[in-house]
Amino acid sequence: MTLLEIKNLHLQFQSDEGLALVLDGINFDIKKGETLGLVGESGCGKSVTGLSVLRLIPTPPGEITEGEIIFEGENLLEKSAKEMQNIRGGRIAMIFQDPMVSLNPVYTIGDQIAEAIDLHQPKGITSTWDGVVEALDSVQIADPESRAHNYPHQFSGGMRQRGMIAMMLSCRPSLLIADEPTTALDVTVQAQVLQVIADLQKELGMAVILITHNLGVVAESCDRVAVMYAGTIAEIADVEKLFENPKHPYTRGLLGAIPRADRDMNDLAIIEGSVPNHVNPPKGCRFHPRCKEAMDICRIEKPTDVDLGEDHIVACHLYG
Amino acid sequence: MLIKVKNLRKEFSVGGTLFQTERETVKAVDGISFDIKSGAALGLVGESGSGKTTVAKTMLRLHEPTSGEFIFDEQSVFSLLPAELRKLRRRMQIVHQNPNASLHPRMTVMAQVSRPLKIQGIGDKSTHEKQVLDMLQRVGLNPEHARRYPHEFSGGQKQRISIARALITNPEFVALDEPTSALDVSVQAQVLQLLRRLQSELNLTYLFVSHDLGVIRYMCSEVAVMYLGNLVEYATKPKLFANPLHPYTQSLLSIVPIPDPKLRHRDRKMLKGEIPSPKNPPKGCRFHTRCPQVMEKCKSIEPKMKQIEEGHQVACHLYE
Amino acid sequence: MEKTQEQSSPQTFTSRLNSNRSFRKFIRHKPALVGLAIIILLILIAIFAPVIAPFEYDAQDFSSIRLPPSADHLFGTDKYGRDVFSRVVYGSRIALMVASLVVVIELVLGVTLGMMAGYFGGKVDTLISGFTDMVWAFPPLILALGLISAIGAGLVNVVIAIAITSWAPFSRVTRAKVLSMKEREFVEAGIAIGETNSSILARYILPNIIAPNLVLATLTIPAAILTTSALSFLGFGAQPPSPDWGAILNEGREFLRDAWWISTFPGIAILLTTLAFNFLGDGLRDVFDPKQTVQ
Amino acid sequence: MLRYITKRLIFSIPIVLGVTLIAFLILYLTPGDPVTNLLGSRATPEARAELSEKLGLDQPVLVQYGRWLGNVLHGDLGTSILTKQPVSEAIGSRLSYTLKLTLTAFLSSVLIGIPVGIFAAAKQNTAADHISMGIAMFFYSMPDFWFGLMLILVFSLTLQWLPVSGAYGPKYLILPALALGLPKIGSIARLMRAETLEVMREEYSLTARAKGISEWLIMFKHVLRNAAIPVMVMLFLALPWLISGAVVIETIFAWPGMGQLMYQAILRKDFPVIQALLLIIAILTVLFNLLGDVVAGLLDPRIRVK
Repeated sequence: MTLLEIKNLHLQFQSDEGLALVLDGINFDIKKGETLGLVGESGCGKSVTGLSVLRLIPTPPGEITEGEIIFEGENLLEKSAKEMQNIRGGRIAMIFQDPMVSLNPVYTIGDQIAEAIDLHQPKGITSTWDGVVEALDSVQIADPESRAHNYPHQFSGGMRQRGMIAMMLSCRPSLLIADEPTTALDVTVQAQVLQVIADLQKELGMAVILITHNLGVVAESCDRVAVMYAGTIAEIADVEKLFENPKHPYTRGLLGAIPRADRDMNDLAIIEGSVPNHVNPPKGCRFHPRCKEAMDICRIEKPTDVDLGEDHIVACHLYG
Repeated sequence: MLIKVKNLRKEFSVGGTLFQTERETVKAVDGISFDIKSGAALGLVGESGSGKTTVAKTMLRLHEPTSGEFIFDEQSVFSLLPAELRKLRRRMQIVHQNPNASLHPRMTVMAQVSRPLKIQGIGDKSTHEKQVLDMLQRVGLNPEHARRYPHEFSGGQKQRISIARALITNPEFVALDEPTSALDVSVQAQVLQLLRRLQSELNLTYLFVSHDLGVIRYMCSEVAVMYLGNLVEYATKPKLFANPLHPYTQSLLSIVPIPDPKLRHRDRKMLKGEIPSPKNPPKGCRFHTRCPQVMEKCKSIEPKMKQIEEGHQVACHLYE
Repeated sequence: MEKTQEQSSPQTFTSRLNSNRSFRKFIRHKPALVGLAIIILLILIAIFAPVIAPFEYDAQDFSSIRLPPSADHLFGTDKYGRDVFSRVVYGSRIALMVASLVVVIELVLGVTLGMMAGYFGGKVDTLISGFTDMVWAFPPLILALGLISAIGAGLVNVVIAIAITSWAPFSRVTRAKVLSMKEREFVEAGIAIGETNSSILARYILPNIIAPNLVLATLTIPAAILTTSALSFLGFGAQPPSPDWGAILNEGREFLRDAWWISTFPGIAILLTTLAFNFLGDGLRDVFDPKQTVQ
Repeated sequence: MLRYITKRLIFSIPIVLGVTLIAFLILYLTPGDPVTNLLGSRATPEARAELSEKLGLDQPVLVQYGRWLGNVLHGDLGTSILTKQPVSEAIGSRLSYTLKLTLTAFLSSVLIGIPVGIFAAAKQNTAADHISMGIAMFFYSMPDFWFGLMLILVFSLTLQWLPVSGAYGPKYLILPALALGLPKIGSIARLMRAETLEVMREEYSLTARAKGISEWLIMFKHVLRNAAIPVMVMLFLALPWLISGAVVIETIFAWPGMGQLMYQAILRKDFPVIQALLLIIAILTVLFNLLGDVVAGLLDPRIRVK
């Protein structure tokens, strides 16, 4: 059953250089309880996609100019500010990349969790404080009773991210948007935090959008993957299909470019050049200047989504 | 052996003002030894706070060592006078991590890449320009780039400029301090491939500092694993990846995300907690607070580095 | 939002000036442009004062004492029959000269001390920073008054007194900038290619502390103008018949009831000047150093 | 927390010592001999000899400074040359006037400046923001002595609503407090706006929004609580600056406070009074600095809780 569906989303930013089309008509959906990986390089628009769902794009300079965000049957873009507040942290939660700056330094961890609980009044919690302790316990923070009284600066990086997860999941949302949740963490701590998210996902039956640049993390945690490039979605598929049989030249290049720790590699795949800027993106397919298989049509026409069957969708003229 | 490091220590003291006398000592690097053969690439891998970057910077005397010895081609680097050291610098160089901070923002590419030639008195003005242009071409840049300022380049290009500046004096030894960790995967692949090509073309000796085991595996012939200022394991690449001995190395290799969904259900050796503060490291083996195989003696006795077989050393009480 | 590489790149004076983005940013900052226009106008007035002013600033005319503003005397006349407009026009010379002199001395003192503290660190830093904090904490007007009580009144003494009591912000900004520059990898890279200490200071650090100090200097000029004119107003600064704006105000004070124009127009001149420099300074700060906060 | 305060206290000792040294040395910077400077030229030889003895003029300067400091610590601030009144008495009778004036000015500028700054930050880049910041800049650039004169011109001389000068009741406080306080509204509003915007850009503000907190609560619970920390420190640092502004304003309005005393003392080279005033202002400065740090410590758990 579809939980969230994004249709033809366009987002633009007014920048110093001019108008930047940061999202150029993206489509994807996510089913109840599944994990969707949103993967791409810096500037591809994966983070702003996450923020758009919660309508957290600062306006101005940003503006959603077109599209729909359907969550549990309702278009979030038509919601009032008050209705959005009930959805944020209640039915959809979000966590951010850098746990060192994403918690308010002047309130205790417990206070910050309690604030969310008081606001959304989730079912099945006897008192706010019990909810706080339970939330901290659920992310495996030892001695949650006394740790709740700590301030963020008394927590280590990994603990802060777990505290953040506790806060955001204390109200049992049906969707979690995790924006690079482990990028700032060491690999041993990353493993712990991903484990915590996976456990809670199973327990709460929630869906997760995992935004990351790390294809290793995607391979280990996601059910489906959407590969983004320069404000567009290049390819969406089941995780196994995507890694085994990538169709889009960008996906193929990306997968071949990762130096792997589990086997020796003689050569890495090379995608020449670098990510284009948003103000004057290449015409046609935005990837064509870097694409080894570019054809004439790629320089003129923006590719449409092609369904290769079994939910494998690719936006590339090679398959058109 | 081109490089011999013996018992290197580096302590930083933090705090301590006119009236606050309580200085704290951070043992960033606490007595490590290793050799690098001419033309080899030693990977130094560890989490943040392990001291790996400090090792590289202390060897180049960007930090003054607390104690220990660094023999570079029969010369004791730590006992050189400033003028002698400056002269030696043409033979050993460093490439920094952050492409946005490692170039002089006010110098053109030509000015900064030719600067080492001027300082070292290599050739004269008339030859500098040609040397720089040759080097730019070598690292994949155009002659027209020489006139530009750093802010006009992408991250990957800036890293290429850094590499050009480091190699212009034709050094034998280059320390690479996380040279690609700030770059996107596709750009990282370009830079790694370039570094490998340059190593074989110019017969360079690398010390490659990284937290990424995949990158280390791609780049290096030997690997040293650091934890909290100590070396815990040191082996040739095939031995380390095929048969990791130290529980820390074993854990790292088992939890590093692999971009292959089929390997998702492999056994992982998760570690508890996070790396302790180097201000107050644990007694005995520094890893004992997180070690899944900790024994009583680990808590009090520091294990010594021990050769298990040819080309494989480990510092762990399990192997005594 | 994702950080672009440009956002975290080091911002320095010329390289930012080279990129026309900062120029465009400045052009869009309307108050700064207005401020700049007023300052240019003011400088022109100061240069061409003899041409613009209908009278000499000290030309007395006892037949036309304390006349209200009219076509002959735009700003009226004072108790000696001197033309207030001419005096205000000539006063711009004093205001600009004194303010720039004060700021230049502050710059030299502050930047030198700040660079020493930042680059050498350790005990030198502790001493200089302690001294800076001490001077900083103290209101400059009071310290300047104390000094003037010792060395006596007069414009030169006022300049000295203000300059040596208010360089602390320059020292602090410079020190902070040097410290952050020292941590920068490109400075380390400079050491790694064999640059000497003096070369590091001159080629790598100095160019990068120009911009914040320039901004600070622009923002310090109004403070210097306000303090010097306050001291002149109290009678400790420029002495008669000097057309210093503060001094004109002081002379007009006793005739506030009967000849409001004598004290009104020089005040407007001061206000316009400080306003112009503040707007320009704000604009420059937004362009070069958005994060820097100056008191 | 107590340790933090103690540390700050210890840190402020050299500052007080430094400023008192400057206050003391002013006497020596002045041409002429210190005894004449201190007693005036018409003093009797006996008095001169007594003072020389007391100061220990034959000793090194630092020893003399020590003696002077000792006297000060015993409450002996010397005697005014002009009025022959003990300086401590002269200042004592004026301190309350200055505090009344500066605190009124301070509180009113804070009560207006802070809300204006918050308002402008909340309405960032709108016409309301530009207009209120334009007005703030106008006041920020205002020469306060001229502003005082203009207030007298309009409200006393023209409209005749308020008295010109003196201190004979609450009505007399209004104009000097306005002259001293209104220009400060500019800097307070600008500072408050800048700090508020800074915190609004912090990621924890985004976190709060993602949690579903209303904009109103984000501003008042999350943003302002953090922005208050640097603003409070700056406000306490600004108090001594207000006292310095009082020198000019008190002179214009004939307000019998320390500022006016300072002005008269400098005019007449009344060195014991100048020294004592510098000393008191130094101590007040250090005190307010310390208070600012303590308040910061109370507001900021990163300082309070180790």
